[in-house]
Amino acid sequence: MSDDAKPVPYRGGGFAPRPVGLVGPIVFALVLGLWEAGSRLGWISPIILPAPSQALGALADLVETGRLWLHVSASLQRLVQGWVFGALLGVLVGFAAGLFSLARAGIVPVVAALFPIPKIALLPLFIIWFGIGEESKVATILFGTFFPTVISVYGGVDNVDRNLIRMGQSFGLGWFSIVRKIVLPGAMPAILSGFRISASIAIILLVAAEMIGAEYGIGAYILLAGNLMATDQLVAGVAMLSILGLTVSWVLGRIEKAVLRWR
Amino acid sequence: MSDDAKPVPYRGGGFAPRPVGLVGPIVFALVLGLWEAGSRLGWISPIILPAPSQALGALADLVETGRLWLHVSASLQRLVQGWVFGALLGVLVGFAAGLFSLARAGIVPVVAALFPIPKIALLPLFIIWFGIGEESKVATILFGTFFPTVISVYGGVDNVDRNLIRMGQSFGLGWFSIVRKIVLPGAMPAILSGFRISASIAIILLVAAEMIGAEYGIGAYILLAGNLMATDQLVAGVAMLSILGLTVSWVLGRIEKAVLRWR
Amino acid sequence: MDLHISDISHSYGATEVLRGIDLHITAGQIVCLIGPSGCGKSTLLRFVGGLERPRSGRVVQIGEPPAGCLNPLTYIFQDFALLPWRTAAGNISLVLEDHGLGRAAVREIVDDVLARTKLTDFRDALPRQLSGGMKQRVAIARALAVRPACLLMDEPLSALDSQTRDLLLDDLLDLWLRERFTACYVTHNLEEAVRIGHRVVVLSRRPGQIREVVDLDIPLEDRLDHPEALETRRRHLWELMREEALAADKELADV
Amino acid sequence: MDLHISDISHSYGATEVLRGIDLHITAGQIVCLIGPSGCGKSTLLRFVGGLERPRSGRVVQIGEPPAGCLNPLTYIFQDFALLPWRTAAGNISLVLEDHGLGRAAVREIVDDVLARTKLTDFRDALPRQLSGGMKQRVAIARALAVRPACLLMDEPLSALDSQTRDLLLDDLLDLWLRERFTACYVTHNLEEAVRIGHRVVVLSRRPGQIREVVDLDIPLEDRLDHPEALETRRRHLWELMREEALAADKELADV
Amino acid sequence: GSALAADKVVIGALRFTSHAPTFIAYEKGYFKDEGLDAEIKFFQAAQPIAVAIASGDIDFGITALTGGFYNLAAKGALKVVGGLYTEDTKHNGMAIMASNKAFEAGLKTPADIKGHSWAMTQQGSSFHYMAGMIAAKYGFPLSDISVKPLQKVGAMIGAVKSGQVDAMAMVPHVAVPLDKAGAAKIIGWVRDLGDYQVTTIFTSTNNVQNNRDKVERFMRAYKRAIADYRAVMLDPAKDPAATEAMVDIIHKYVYTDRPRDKAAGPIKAGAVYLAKDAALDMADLKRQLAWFQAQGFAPKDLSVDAFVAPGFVDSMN
Ligand SMILES: Nc1ncnc2c1ncn2[C@@H]1O[C@H](COP(=O)(O)OP(=O)(O)OP(=O)(O)O)[C@@H](O)[C@H]1O
Ligand SMILES: Nc1ncnc2c1ncn2[C@@H]1O[C@H](COP(=O)(O)OP(=O)(O)OP(=O)(O)O)[C@@H](O)[C@H]1O
Ligand SMILES: [Mg+2]
Ligand SMILES: [Mg+2]
Repeated sequence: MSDDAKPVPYRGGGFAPRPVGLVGPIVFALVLGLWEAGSRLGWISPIILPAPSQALGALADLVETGRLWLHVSASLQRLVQGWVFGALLGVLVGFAAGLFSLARAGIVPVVAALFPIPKIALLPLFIIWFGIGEESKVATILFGTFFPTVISVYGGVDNVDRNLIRMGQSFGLGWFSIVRKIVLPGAMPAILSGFRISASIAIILLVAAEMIGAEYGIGAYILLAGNLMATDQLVAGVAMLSILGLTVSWVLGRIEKAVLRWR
Repeated sequence: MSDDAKPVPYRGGGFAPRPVGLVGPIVFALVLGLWEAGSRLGWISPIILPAPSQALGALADLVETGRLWLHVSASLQRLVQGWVFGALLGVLVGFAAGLFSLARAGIVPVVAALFPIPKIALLPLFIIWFGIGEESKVATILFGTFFPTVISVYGGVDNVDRNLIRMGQSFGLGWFSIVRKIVLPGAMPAILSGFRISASIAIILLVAAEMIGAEYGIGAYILLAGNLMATDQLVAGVAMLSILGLTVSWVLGRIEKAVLRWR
Repeated sequence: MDLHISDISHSYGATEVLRGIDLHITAGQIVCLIGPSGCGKSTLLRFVGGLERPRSGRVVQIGEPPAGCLNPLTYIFQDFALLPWRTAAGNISLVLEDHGLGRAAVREIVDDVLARTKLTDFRDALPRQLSGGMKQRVAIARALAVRPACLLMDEPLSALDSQTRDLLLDDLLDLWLRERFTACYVTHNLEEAVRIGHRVVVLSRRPGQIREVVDLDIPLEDRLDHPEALETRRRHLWELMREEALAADKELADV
Repeated sequence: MDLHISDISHSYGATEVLRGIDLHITAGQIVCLIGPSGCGKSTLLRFVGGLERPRSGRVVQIGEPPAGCLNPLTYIFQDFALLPWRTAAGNISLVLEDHGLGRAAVREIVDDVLARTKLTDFRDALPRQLSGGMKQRVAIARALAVRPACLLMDEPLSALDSQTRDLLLDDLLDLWLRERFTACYVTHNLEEAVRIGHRVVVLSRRPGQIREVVDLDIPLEDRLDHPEALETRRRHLWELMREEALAADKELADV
Repeated sequence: GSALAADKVVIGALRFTSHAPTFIAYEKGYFKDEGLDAEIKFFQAAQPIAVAIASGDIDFGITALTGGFYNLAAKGALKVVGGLYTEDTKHNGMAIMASNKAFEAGLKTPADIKGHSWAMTQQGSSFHYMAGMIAAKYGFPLSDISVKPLQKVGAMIGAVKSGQVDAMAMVPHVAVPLDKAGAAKIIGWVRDLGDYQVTTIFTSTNNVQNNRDKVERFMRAYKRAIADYRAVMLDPAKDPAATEAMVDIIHKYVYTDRPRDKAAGPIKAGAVYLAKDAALDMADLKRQLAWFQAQGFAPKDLSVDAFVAPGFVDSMN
């Protein structure tokens, strides 16, 4: 090789973040460690934030008194009911909006107008409409999950490859067959990612829902802690919600993997 | 033509909802009309829901006393500040997560853990951290808009066509040039649709934010109405939020049209 | 079953796409449609298949489709149009499920068409696991499963690389020799047209009008033995197309 | 400036993609790479352009690129890779902006390459307004703007319909006759290869190895006058490819 | 005004008639007279006022003694410096109400509340304490009342109006119109349950320790306003002109969304008894703390002395 030969300069790579194994857990550990240290050394006043160990203590208290399960099960029940019905209704209405011009023209503006209404603003009315039992709590979560589900479902239906639908029609498939076998699976990725959002919202709304005469529930626990300014319990409750959120997102991830194996 | 000739059967069409002009306004008018009629005829008890005309009356009172503008301007200010900073921070952090492996590994799990925390649960802590002035209200909205923005921005960065990035690299463009001229415009559609979501959330959080020592603001007005069980004012306030939401969505639609003209 | 297209014109909004198309597709023959990009070939095919309705003119079928025909007019699409969430076999059974044939009958048909397209080993593969050529063979198998009277093919090979394309064209020829199906075959590729077409219909650029109809009288099975004759026809078609393409490439395609 | 590829091997995870590739690209010559789908042609081209690094082996450039050359190794992509949010002129100026040439100089270069690719009238058109052929001409103009020492073309014409492809191939030939650029040209299309290549390198199916190197000694400008010679070469290449394609089409492509 | 820069004080307030002395002292310049540059910050709920004092955002607040208050006080952040709203046998105070449904079913007196549901804002709130007072007075365990935390007074009213909760306690200016309109029934008064000092005036520990003089000046001004209020509002019939003038002052802050003539009624009706000279009922404070501790809403080791700063006001007992 001649001596004015030089390798071609490398200029590719990058722009493709890859999973870096343990960084997530390390970040969490670091944050918690610093926080604990700060609390112990008095840099973080207990009024501002309790130490993680204190929050852990509050959690341990809950476990000991056996109330953890009471709170968690009450919340889970509301969450599951509200979310399932909200999501189901949302999927139905979203499909209607995705498939029929008239339904879309009616549904879309109504959803746009009602979505930004904060559920806590309506609590007094919810009490009158649905009472102070489980209904109003479930309804709060239901309303919160319904609207984003509608939006993501009709977006998903819109995004189904029209070529596949034309293919179905060209083979004389019935309308219902096309919806069931082509539109539904085609919209599934969008529906599932809509579920991710609505599940987060449902968890967020737990606190709002349990404002209404709830004795047990993570939200009620947090509210009580807030009222009593028991910041250790407050943080413990918030951590429970966080863990709940991570769990739900993990479960949905599994479901996604199973249902969308074909991708 | 022979007489056993028959036209080819038509089996296409459908599955393409088209805008049906006036249905939206008609639906709104219908719902409001039925509601008003129901209230007047006594089918809907005023305890359950005030008539739209009553809510309109409450709104008219606001206009008359000149307090409408006070409330709206106070809320708008918080909304704009909280949303702008939240979105800005979210875009920055989202870009970091979209571009750097390490940043992503640290940011994504933290966002996943903190996103489902309801802002109202943290209000007592927010007061201690940010005081009772505008800071805590702005912070509430900021936190609410930050997380969804991060998620949609890094999703958008992920979705930028890698071929375009490789093209930029193959022409020896600098890293910063690629980010500015290829990644940013490429992620713009996702960023803008993230803004749509975060703007809705910001409006929803207005009520939570104005729980903290707010004198004026649509949220404060709603809260006061809720405290006094003044349902007419409650509905009037909620309607204001609705209109605000529609307005914001319309403005974002315009911006989208302008910025994404190239699509 | 013959197809007769009479005086079809169409426009989308302000763009006139087709103007006064008259065409007869005789049973057992393959009619190739060629023409520059955007001249309305796909649109015309959609009219023939009943997927869309023209502004004016009509498409009629003359005579009954043969017995046992489940879907007289059957498409094969350029992008294969396979459901990504169904296996090869599932994609084929999809078009049979609505006919109430019973499980065993469906399975039998699926196995038969998979065998005829040499896909038996891939019956449970998902589309993403298949190469382009195999995907299009699944699409062809699916079309054969409904025993069509007429195949409507919209650039069925143009998404494939040239070697695979050649192989698949041979397969299609074999198939025609055995089954003598009727077909309307849209293509950009003049070689394909002169190899598989009994007639080649040349459309002008948009608005598409019939510019010339070229009959190729050499039987399909003998075509490869007459390379010069085919080359002459190809040259002729190429000359027709070249001016159109040159002109079309100079226009802003604002869609 | 010559390019020398020595003993390149590569695998992605468990799939071996390339094995022991040695190749020399002489300045002023067009080397065509052909091979079945998935054999690693694009991968090899990425190595040559420095966009990726092979597991083993290396690519060196011998001699300095000519003066005024802004980007010695310049790609032309199959999918054009135009920024949809920039006009034709904007897409070209994109690759000049980082070199600190000054506004006037950039504008001059942009105007010049637009004129050379007959796109002057479309300088302010957005990609979505352009036909496929025009888009690829913008991509070519962009590549010319940086005065490359060697053009790396990855199936530059395969996204176009055959008429447009032919027109653009003529344009490329004209360009070469005027500018005598060096090029590495990946294609599936044997006709393209025999029309534009000084050498044709045939790769085997995955893992890609060099199966044969065919030198075409007829000068590019005279190629059209020797149709039979070209056809013989094409036939020869076709035979080489056919077996590979046949074998490749029988494998599950699980990606 | 004085040439010297006045001391700044920030007062947290709710838009309730029971906060009237704050508005009176501000409007009549009593704070200025003491060399205080006062600023009023409004809140939507009482709880954040206590939090805001703990965080140093405001200097003085007035709220009921709730679980949240005790927990903040236990962290040493707050000090009670005076008493305010007190239930008095001869004056207007909180009413105990039954829903129409429950009333018809036999809930006619507070003693009947045993076995019924009770609406309140939050656990550990003053409404919760009132349920405790009822249970104590009529000798049944608190667990015999099923308490419903509904977060907001509006929600409580809605729940009782619609018959979903049987009983609640309510401020007089809301209770009386509800009773008159037939939406619910007044079945008794909190004042009949025993002594109860509902709200206290409090400030930050820092102020008590380092700005004692400021607190003293504030309390002087506040006592003047209380005296003005007691002179007029506790007996509106005595001097109608003075009453109307005071209503004008209060209307600047309370019921601002309603015209003056519509607001005057509720303002007058909402005039509860305020302790003379902001005197503290130490015996009751001890009683209250004991109850909250028994319920687990206040730290066990907290004593009244730890959060009451003596010396600013007299004790009633
Ligand atoms: N649904 C539609 N709405 C509006 N315009 C359309 C529609 N479908 C097709 N067109 C336009 O009609 C013209 C003809 O389209 P068509 O797809 O039939 O062309 P083609 O001959 O098949 O082109 P190609 O060779 O590129 O496939 C094009 O200009 C296209 O943009
Ligand atoms: N980044 C990557 N990661 C993993 N596998 C890859 C990657 N890029 C390419 N491959 C695989 O490497 C093999 C060669 O790919 P390459 O794109 O180089 O083939 P090719 O010859 O260009 O094919 P084609 O003719 O279809 O363009 C293929 O099997 C492909 O799936
Ligand atoms: Mg077409
Ligand atoms: Mg390739």
